[in-house]
Amino acid sequence: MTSSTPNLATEIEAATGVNPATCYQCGKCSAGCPMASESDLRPHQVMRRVMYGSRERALQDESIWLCLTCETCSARCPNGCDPARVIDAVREIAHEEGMAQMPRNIGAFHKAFLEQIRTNGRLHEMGLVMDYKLKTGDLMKDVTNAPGMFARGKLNLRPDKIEGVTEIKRIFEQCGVTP
Amino acid sequence: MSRIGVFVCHCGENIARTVDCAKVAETLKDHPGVAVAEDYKYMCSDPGQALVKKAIEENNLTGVVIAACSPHMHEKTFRRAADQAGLNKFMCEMANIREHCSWIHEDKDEATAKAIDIGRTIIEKVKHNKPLDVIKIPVTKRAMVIGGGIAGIQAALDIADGGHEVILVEKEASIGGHMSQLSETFPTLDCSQCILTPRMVEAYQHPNIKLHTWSEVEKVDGYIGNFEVTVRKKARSVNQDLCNGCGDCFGVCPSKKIPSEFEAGLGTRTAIYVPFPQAVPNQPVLDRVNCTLFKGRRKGLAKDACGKCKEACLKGAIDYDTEDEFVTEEVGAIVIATGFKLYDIGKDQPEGLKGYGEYGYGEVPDVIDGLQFERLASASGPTAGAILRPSDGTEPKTVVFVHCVGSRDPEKGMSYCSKICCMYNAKHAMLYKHKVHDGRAIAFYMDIRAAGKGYDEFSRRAIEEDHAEYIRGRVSRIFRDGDKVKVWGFDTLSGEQVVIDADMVVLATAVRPNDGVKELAQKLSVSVDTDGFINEAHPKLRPVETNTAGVFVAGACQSPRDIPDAVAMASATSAKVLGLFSSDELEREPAVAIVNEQTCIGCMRCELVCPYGAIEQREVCTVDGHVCGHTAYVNPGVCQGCGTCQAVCLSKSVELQTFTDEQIFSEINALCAWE
Amino acid sequence: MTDVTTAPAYVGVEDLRRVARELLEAGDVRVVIGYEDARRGARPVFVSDPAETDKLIFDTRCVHNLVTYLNPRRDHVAELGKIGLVVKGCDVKAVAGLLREAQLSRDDVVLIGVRCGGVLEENELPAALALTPENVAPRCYGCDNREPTLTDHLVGEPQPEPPRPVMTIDERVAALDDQPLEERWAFWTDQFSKCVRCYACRQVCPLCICEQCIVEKTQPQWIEASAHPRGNFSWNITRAIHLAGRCVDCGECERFCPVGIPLSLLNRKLQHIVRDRYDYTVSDDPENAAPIGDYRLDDQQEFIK
Amino acid sequence: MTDAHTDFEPRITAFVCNWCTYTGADLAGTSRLHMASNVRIIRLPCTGRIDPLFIIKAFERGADGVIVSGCHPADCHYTSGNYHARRRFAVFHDIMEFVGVDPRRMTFSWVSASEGAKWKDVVDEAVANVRELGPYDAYRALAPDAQEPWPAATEGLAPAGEEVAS
Amino acid sequence: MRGDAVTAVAEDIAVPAAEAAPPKAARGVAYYPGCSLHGTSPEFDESLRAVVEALGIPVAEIPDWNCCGASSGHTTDHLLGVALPARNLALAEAQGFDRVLAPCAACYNRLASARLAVAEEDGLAERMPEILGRPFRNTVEVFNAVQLLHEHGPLIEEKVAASLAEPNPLHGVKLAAYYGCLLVRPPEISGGDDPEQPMQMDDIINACGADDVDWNMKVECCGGAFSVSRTSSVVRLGRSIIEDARRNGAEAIVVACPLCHSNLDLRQKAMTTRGEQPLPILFITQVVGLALGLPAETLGLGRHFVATEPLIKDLVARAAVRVEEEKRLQAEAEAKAAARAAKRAEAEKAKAAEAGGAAAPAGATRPEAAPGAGGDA
Repeated sequence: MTSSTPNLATEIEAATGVNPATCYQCGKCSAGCPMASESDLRPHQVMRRVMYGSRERALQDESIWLCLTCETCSARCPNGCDPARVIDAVREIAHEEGMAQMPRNIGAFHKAFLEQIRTNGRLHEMGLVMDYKLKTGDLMKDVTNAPGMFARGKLNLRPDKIEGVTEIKRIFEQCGVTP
Repeated sequence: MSRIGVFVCHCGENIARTVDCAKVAETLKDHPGVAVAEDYKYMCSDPGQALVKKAIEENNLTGVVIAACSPHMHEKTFRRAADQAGLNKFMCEMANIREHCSWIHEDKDEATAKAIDIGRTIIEKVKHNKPLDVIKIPVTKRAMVIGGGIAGIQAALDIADGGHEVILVEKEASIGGHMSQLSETFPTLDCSQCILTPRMVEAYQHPNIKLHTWSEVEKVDGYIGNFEVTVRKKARSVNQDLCNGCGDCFGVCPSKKIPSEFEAGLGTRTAIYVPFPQAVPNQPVLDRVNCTLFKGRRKGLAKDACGKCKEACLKGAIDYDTEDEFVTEEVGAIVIATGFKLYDIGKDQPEGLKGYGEYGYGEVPDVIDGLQFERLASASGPTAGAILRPSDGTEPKTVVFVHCVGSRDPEKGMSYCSKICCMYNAKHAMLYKHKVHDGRAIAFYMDIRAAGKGYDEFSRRAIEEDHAEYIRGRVSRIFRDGDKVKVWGFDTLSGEQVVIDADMVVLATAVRPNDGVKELAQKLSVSVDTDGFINEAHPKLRPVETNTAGVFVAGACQSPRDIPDAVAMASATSAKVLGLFSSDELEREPAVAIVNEQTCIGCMRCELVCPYGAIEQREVCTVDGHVCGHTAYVNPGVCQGCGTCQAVCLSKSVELQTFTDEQIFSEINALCAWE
Repeated sequence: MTDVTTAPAYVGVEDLRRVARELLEAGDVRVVIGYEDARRGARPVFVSDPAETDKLIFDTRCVHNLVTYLNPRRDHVAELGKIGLVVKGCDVKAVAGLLREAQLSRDDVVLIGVRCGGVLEENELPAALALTPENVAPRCYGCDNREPTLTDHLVGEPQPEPPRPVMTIDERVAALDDQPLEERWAFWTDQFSKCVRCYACRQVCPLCICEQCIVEKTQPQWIEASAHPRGNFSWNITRAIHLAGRCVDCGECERFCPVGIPLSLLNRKLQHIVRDRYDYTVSDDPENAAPIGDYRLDDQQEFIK
Repeated sequence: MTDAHTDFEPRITAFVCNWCTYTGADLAGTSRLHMASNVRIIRLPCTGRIDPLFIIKAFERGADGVIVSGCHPADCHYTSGNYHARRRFAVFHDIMEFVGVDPRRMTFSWVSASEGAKWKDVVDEAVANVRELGPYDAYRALAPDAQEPWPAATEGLAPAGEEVAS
Repeated sequence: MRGDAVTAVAEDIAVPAAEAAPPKAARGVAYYPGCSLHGTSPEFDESLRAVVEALGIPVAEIPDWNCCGASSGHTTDHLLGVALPARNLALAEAQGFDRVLAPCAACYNRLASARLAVAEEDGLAERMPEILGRPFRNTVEVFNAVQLLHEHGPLIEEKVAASLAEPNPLHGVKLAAYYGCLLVRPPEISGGDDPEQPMQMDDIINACGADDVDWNMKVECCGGAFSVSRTSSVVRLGRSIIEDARRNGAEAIVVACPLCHSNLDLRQKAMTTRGEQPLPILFITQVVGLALGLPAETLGLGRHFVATEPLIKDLVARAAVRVEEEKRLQAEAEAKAAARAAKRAEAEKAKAAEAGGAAAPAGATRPEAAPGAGGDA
């Protein structure tokens, strides 16, 4: 067990208004978490790490990137600690401090996704999927679906770019986000 | 002109070290109205007190000022001395020149000057003290106990054994409360009814106990020693003088499918019924809501739709036309013992609470609560003690027990621990395992709270000997899955998700105050906490008193309690009551407010601010007796002497004895003698 | 003030007279207290003879708060028998106050409400003037009760909002608030030093209800009775505090003050205090309990250590 | 400014409730916490008993400052006296400030029976504040004559004395 | 009826109020389709537009709307997660709308959450205009397709009842309403519906004449966010949903979220074991469309991976059978009635035949008793 560093908790509280100390580790969040079986840090364990665990181990854990943001944890938390919001914040800090250990695919997806928005203002699935495949390198994945989707008019070839793209770029800068 | 004696105490060196006591005495001697002023080493010692008494007698003093320690220290001592010397004890006051002077200052001149000021101030006050008599209130030596559960029964028995009459009021048809529903009791697993029933009978037969079952408190007037309580005896439709409890009536009653409250809905009863075989009194009541005859009458049928019970009753005890009656009881003390009810996870909730949608809002069959399990396990229960699940009557092979359902769940509106669940869950797990040897008992808990004699050993036994599986973690979801009940949990200790296909789930739902407690509290002008439990007067030092003098509290209506706690509290209240009854009159300091009816205009602002409801409006009549107005009246029995009424009175028409305006005014005046 | 025009006749005065007459004829009331036109201006009048109800008027000169006649201190008025009273929206609040403090029972009085669009500062004028920022009674500005509630009869046409006075009371209070402490002290002690202790302010106040006023209490004598600055200070502050959360802002105290102490500023300040601290405004609702005598667990206490 | 009145010893009257602050002051004594000697305590059952007139009267009689102290909210021995007092004090505090009385001459505080140390701080701080403000000449200037009010007091008190005798 | 009231103003909406501050109130609702409805789920867009038109609810698409960022936006940066949706709210605001319709559950969730965040987190309200580079007062309410249709439940019922031209194909079909996460969580945005046991979609389904299914997975997550990046999880979660729906007798699952839809529809093959009848995944708008008798192609029912034709064909067939059955029953009833009439006539004759016309009361009553007996037959 590494020396506990409470300042992560205070950081989180400042960022989210959620006091991690209100988590009494009942585990109800993890009991309902759809990804609990796939991740090694479950919501209540993230809360625990945030409170007492080593900062690194909290920020560098892959699990926080396996969160579906389905908010089941927060909705059912008996003590109102909003784990979902805390996990969001942990991800953010991890990202800023370059500690993010997100699974390649997921990272790539988010990156591609945000790039799409930044350049077009809207999402262009075709572009997204292409970009994503280039980033992940697994070009064959889902190709089986592409024709089907195309046939069903679910894939546009051309992105529809909005007029306000400059505004969108501004927003990204203002928020200090560069995909 | 008043003749005041001033007595300055050195308190050994405690005062004399920093205050020149002789100088203080000397200076104060010259103060207008002072007859004698002396200083002495230990004023509180016998010779010291003798000195004071002597001075009083020799100079026939009209008032005494003891310049010494805090009144909280020795006021009583010196007032007694004054009294013995024939001076009304309320003409004696303390000037605190120790705690408020010698102990907190170093410079002798400063301290001495201040001591003199303090002396002056009190002298000026004493000049306006009035000889007062302690207030004597007659005490009616009868008690009322509200609630006939184990706490109420215990309190009633103790008071009755103490030789005083007790009126025991129970809103159900029988006394016994929740304890009569329990199968076995922790931590000894002895049969609940076996230990309770004798007590019920004892209470019933006790010459000093008068029982009002099927009754509720309607109205409360008066104050400590002199309460007047109106009790509503709900129409029973059965003449208790004639009924011999033979039971012929419910034998013939056609409506047999009414869910039984006593069986927690797992069994049925008839419309005319006794809640359970050992009921006390063993006399039925007619439930008019479900009775065919009364349904008919409500529909306005010309002819009565039924009447079987009346025909069946050979004693002619049944009378369909009885109505609620009201009896007024005069009592000197009241014990509240209204007990608890279990939180219900359903969708409809009272203000401030939420239900458990994630647990199916109580609509999933085979998800029951603790009391229902008690009935399943009870030999006298609907299944004669066999653990059979409600939906299909089969024996559940996997039973999940969930702790803290509602308790410690601020999001649902209850942040407190219900205290008894850890123990009765352990008990349930054991009882189940004793009856179903090949079954699995799985308990989801947050913490095991087993503080109490033999408690932790008991809960360990459930795990170690009866092999109940204890999993630390709250449950996220409970839902019906075919003929199973799915339970999604998490074992926070092994760090694994746990999904269980249970046959039955038992929820340890939170302990809530009983219905109607808020209203009752208002009638008694006692307060309730945010969760609706009765507030005690002091959380540590006055745990069974309330903020209304003469009203006491016992059992689970004050906070979740197990049987031993409830019984202990009950006996504590009876000790309080017997103490109160030990003298014919109550003596109270005369520090009460008195209204000047000459100047009071009856705006009743004082009534608004009085914390004790001691103030009421009184009509003023002319000589020929017709009402010509109204003024406020302070009930000296209820007034506690805070003086808030006086501060809000615009015309200064109410005066608090021992802290009158004149006293305070002259204290303030005296303070401008500063040099 | 030359360009000031006389106000158009009050539409509804006929109804007013009719109502009064009917009440008297039917014997529902023994006397109607309203306003009449005297040579020097409008003044209160007691009418007990149905034939004389034509005396009754209502116009911008009817500044008096007649509710003061219901004050228990004037029980000789009550002795006349059941009263019919002409009330403006502001006056009604005083009625509510008396009801609230159990000084009046609603059936002791029949209220004849007059729709009011504001009144003049000055009642002693030969004719009713149209309201202008110069002559309007400042308290009328922002009136929230131009349609008197709580009444048994309501007469007159709906009235327009009164004009904004040259300087509103709030503005004057704010101006004082902006001054440094010492200047406020200088201002008020100077004002209070003028007080001659005639107690007119108290006598006309519909809500100074005490039979024995604190200032007349001699044992102890909290407030020095003789007219010198120290006693005056304590008297004026006490009078104001006693009306905290009760004052209906009818302005009679100031209007009657022979030495012109701006009492309405004190009263208004207190209204602000209870409004800002306890979100309370004196209303025409007798049920609406006063802020002093009530409390909330989370009342502000920033001034307490 | 601060040392402007070092030579001057403020006169401060304290109105305290019997159950919390008076007992807290006792505790300060038993703990031998040394504090300024400028404060004179008047004991009352409850802050609920305290009428603004007390404070005015104290100023009239030459106090340079006052302290009003009682039980913390929810601790009131009489359950709600201090809540009612809190409202009266708030109104009084604001209106006095409005007519130009320096609020630093009026210290309001909650001091519980266990807060001897807090009582010392309240006292010392109040004394420091008032010392800084200087003697309350502005208020004394309101007096009908410059003479020391003490004789006035006695003569005011004499008849009362009779009454007790009778 | 509120629906009609809104139709009346339908034309005002044609010219959206010019962007100006302060904007003058526009009537009807602003429409925020979101990327999915333009991309992977055009059928949701199509069916929605068709239905609102049929119901006479005026909607106007927000010009130049941008992606709300779901879900990468807020998973990466809280502020960005608020700012992107906020721009759209600002646009609608400028148009003078006070409500925005966001059918896509993900978009709805983002827009609503953004609105909440700006309202509650201190400082955000002040910063937003700066970040967006346009005025923003956070005055616009957000609601989704379910809430919209639920509001018009009575109207739907009415119209369904009215369109008796051809029988309602949905009558009696068992549909499982699947809400997923985004419609009900966080509870603050669940629009008054119960976050654990929501019923609004179920109500709509019943209003359409179909039967809602009482099942367990209504609000469990389908893995939406990972539909591309972590299909394994999606398949695991989706399977439990499909299985539970099937176990509880659902003939199709109804959704209001394009993510849920593409997961359960596109990936269903991977979720179901061979030989199992696949469960069609319908958008709630398509269900309402069918009930209103709108043609399948207008509702984009051809665009699904799990073919909807078989179900629809089956439903139509069942409807036809039902109609036949009803016809037959009616015919029978008439026949019986006729028979009875005849009998009575005979009886009359008999009576007439009997000399001494004193009719035996018993005789008179007997024929009366007959219909009862006939009824039981």
